[in-house]
Amino acid sequence: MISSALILCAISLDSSGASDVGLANTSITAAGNKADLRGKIPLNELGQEISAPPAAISISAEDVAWDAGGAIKISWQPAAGTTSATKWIVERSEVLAAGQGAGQGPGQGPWTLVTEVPIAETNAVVSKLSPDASFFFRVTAVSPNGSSAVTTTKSAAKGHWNFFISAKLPLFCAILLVSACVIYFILAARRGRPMKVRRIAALEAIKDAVGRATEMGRSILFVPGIQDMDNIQTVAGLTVLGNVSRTAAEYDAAIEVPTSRSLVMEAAREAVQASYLAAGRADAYNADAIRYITDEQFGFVAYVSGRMVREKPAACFYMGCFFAESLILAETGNSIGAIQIAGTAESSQLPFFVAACDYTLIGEEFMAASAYLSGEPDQIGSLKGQDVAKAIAAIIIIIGVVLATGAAIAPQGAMPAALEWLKGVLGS
Amino acid sequence: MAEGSPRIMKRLVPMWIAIIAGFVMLLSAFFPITESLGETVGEIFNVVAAIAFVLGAGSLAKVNLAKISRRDQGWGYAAITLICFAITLVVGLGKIGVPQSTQFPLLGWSGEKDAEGSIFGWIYEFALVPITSTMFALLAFYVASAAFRAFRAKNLEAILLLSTAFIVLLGRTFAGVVLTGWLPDWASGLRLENLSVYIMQVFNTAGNRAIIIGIALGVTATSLRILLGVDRSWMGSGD
Amino acid sequence: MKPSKTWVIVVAVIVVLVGIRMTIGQGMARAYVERIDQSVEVKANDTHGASTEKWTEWHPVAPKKFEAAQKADPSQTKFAFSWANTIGLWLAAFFTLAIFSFLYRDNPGYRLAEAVIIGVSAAYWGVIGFWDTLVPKLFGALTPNLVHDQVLPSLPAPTNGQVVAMCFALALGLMLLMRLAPKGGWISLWPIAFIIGVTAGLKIVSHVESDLVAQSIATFKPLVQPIVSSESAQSGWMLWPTIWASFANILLVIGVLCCLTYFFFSVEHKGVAGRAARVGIMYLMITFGAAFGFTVMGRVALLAARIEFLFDDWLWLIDPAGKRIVEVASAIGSMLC
Amino acid sequence: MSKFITILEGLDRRWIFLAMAISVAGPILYIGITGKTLPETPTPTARAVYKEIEALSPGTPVLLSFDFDPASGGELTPMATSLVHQCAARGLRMVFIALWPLGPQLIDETIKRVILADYPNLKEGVDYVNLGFQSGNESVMKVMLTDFAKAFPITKNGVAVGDVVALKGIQRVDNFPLLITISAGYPGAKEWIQYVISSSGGKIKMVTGCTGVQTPGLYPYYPVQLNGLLGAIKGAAEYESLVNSSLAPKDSSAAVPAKYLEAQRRMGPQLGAHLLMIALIILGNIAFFAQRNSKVRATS
Repeated sequence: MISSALILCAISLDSSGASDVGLANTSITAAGNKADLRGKIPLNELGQEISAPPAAISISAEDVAWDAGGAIKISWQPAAGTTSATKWIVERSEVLAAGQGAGQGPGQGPWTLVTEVPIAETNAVVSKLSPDASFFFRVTAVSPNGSSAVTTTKSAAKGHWNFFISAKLPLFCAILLVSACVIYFILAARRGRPMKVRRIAALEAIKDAVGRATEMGRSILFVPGIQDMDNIQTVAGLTVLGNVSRTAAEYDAAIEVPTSRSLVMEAAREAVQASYLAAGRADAYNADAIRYITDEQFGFVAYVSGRMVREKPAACFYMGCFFAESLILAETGNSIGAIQIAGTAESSQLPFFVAACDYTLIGEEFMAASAYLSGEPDQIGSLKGQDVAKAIAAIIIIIGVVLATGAAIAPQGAMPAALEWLKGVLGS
Repeated sequence: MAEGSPRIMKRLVPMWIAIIAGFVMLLSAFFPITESLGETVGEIFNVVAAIAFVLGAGSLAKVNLAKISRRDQGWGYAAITLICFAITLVVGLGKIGVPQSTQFPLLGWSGEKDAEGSIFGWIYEFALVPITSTMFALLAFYVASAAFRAFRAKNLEAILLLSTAFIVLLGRTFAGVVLTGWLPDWASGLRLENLSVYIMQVFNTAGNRAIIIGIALGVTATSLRILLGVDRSWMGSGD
Repeated sequence: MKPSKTWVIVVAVIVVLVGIRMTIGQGMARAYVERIDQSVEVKANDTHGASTEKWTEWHPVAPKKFEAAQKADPSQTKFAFSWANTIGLWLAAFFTLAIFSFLYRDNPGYRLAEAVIIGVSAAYWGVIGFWDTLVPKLFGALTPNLVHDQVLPSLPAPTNGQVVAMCFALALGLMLLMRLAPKGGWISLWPIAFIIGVTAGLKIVSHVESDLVAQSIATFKPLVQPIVSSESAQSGWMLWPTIWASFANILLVIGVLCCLTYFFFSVEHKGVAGRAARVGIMYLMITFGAAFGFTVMGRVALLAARIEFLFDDWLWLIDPAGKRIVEVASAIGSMLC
Repeated sequence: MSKFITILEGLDRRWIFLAMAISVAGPILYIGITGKTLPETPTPTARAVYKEIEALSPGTPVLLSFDFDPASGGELTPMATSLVHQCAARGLRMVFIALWPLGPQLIDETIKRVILADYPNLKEGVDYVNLGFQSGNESVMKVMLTDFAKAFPITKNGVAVGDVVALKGIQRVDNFPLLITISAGYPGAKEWIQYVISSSGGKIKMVTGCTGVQTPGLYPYYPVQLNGLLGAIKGAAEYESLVNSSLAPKDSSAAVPAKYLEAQRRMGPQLGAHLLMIALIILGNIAFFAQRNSKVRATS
């Protein structure tokens, strides 16, 4: 009962997998090629069940609730007793109008392979079915000796759309919680509640670095990372650029921004131009100082390091998403004696910035830099909100650790269940 | 600049575009009908980024042409850049020298742009690859000079930094096996190669995990500041 | 600026050494190609009849094959010396040395390589963007017949959703290009605002889901982790592994909490918080030290690859892949062994 | 001695560069000429990669994602070679994809180096297939979660994936029991874990070979979300020796082909460079302490 030549091929492909077990590695390992094995293994030499495996007793298909829509769960009941079958083949068919699909069951059209699952499983989820159409499903057990009779669903099933993806509810709540913390403190700051934040040396150094560049009559180099605008670090880097360029405009220092993406160049121009405007220095803005170099990572680095050696900027800022180029930039900057301030959330590059730069903003500090630099109360307030969210995360970790410890010491008690519950609530 | 409308068109409209687009994307993840919106927007982004290349190319040409016409110092190099740019663009877009594809030999444009025999492929193999990978290889030298300068036992933190690097360096080569391979089995945990694995699994995991959690919160807060219109420095700080 | 005397000497020494190498044994840095005759049967359809398309391609081949073929039949035409690839090889070697020379100091060779790579790579990525993104995605949706008939016959027909999305993308792109127009350049901030908003919205979900929640859950480690002997479950906890595993978990949990404390913005690093933050910094320093140590490995491998290129493909000194019949290296090798 | 210290303090970094060049070039020449390599003892993370692949029965589909470019080839090409070598020897159905634009070429090179050269009976489109590059980074991964054919509609050769035998039964990415990624940065192993492994609910296992820089960042995911990890050239060399020793015919003493020794060859320059780094750190500290002592003496 095999419906197409393609499935035949899949079965014979798999026969090698089964014979791998049955023949205890006598023939496959050296060959490593299934094509050679097709038809080569005399089935009777397996010394096992020669006939085809028994079919599934019953099969049902139902819509998966609260999913992304279009998914159907198919469950079946295997025949009792052991079997030499290795897997189930699941197929589907659209519901056809009467008269079509001759030779098949009523209204059932050509069968298409949906998936293959190991014999031990008794259900499969089929997703991304068109939610408007109904489908029949059938399963076949397959062993090296052949395949069983098919078992087909009695009625067609439909994967309905749902309004909300319930599996994502914990995630939704987590985002809501973090957002609530941040928003609460933004509003509190707006109402005039004083917000204190600790000092971050790297951020306090920014003003000094810009001032020094002005004194020395040299330029400032600002690299907003090498990724495009769809990376949040680039966006964070540009918010820092907005603040730094404002200071530069006030001090009348020249700022240079080489970018490795055209879009970033355009966005950086917008940010810098508006900052010069806000500082009342619209005339001093030079669009060509913010230029696209190349998308190629190391082409970009070749340019920037050559430029550094020739122009000798007094201050270098690296704020954004960096990869291997971090150390080339920072070491070149170090060799020309520039003040260097770096910020990135790319944890693999932090060691190099820490080793070669004067100041480094580590991960979350970089993300907070724009808020710090702006000095606006509501932005500072959002940092406080971030801290509260962090404290909640820490408390949840502590609770989880306590539960896990209890579960490890007393595996029979209530602790393991509590731990699983907590993980479930968090969406794991 | 025109008066009146600019403030709305230049500040308010972009701000609301960002706010609406952001919240739509945030919420779309939770509803089946909109779940795949992120993928579509990803494709849109790629196309916009590819179109934006026109702007980048324009900036590149403008800056280099200005250098040449002003006869700035090093204007010859600017000319080389422009010539290389033009040649690569022409042979790449024109698929010059690309043989027919074996799948669809009748279609003139179906060959791989960097197939064997194409000029674009030649440029890739003999200019792009050697220069970029050598640039990358410079890191081996910079790693050494950075280590010589920065890894000095100035304080406790620096001692931890340099001794960890030391253990990992030793543990990840044959030298580690030679130095501590004689340790008996019951003390095998102290062998350098094992020690470096423990450092990775315990300290490194802890440090990185905290950084990752912190960044996740930082990203959420940063994004929220943008989406609430609190942080507008991406379109210029100030009002 | 004239190149200094030192540079003249260095370059002269390299040229002399390379010249000597060229004259010893097989010489160096030549590239060969093999002729591949392609012949494809084209089936008939509405627009054209059945035909057999034939053309010739030249693919790079190891020098050994050329030499063997030449030895067997000096008039063979299957393998040939390739001027294009030989020049390319020398060019690649020059660029490699030029970039390395930057380590000494900035110089005309480096500036040349830099100028070339900026031009070449900017255009390279522009071309990639055109053929890999604009053609299949934008043109594939808006002018499907053109793309289908000329470039990608197997590209599936676009769905309505794709067409709408690409129209929107085109509109955003055109707004961006308004920057080049004499008037109305301010509208280019709109697509940028759209992209920034979208990025911010999408990243909240992905970071909270996979980083904040998943990493917090991963830290739910038991502070006492009993390791039961696998041989006999009766023997109870194995003492040393249990102590070690528990110790590792305790260190891990302390580390995560202390490092988190370091990142608090609204708490000064004083008192208990200060001490915890200091422990956190220690963990971070160990993290950074380990990352540094691991990176050295990768960087050295990259340098090794470049030096192998110079020694193997250019100077023909070593031959790890067995591409040639090498007599210089094997002679030295037998001496060393 | 004091003169030595003075030299150390004012050491021009170009001398360090020269020392590095010699300590890498020397071993390359020596190993290149003599052909001797250093022995390797595999660590658990490398053994785990080997075990995960070995645990699959022949014919099982595996997804191999080449997310790197030639710039990282020095570290990652040997991993690609050995991974494909083991998969081919095991008889797995290999589906190659790339999320980096330069990946497809590297896939072709690896196929040429391993499959075409040593497993000529494996058929393209049946036993392995190269689906080429798709732009979009993690959005491609997300598409794969729901519809694999939508993410990769055509093979690199332009054949619609519906017609590819090697892709039969592949509806979503979780139809692959094992995901093998070779990763040099973004997008790479971390994104695969974030977007695919964490959403697949444990259905897919993942092993990865990555650059040294990425290794520390991936350890937090091992062994729960990530089942095996090859870190840098050392990981590559360990895994390479594992694969070589398991695949070598027991009865013959034929030499392993040079292409399967690439990583182990690279361990020589690695050793030279590491020893130099260690010497530099020690020298740097000698200089530092000497300087501090003289300062202390001067002030007192």
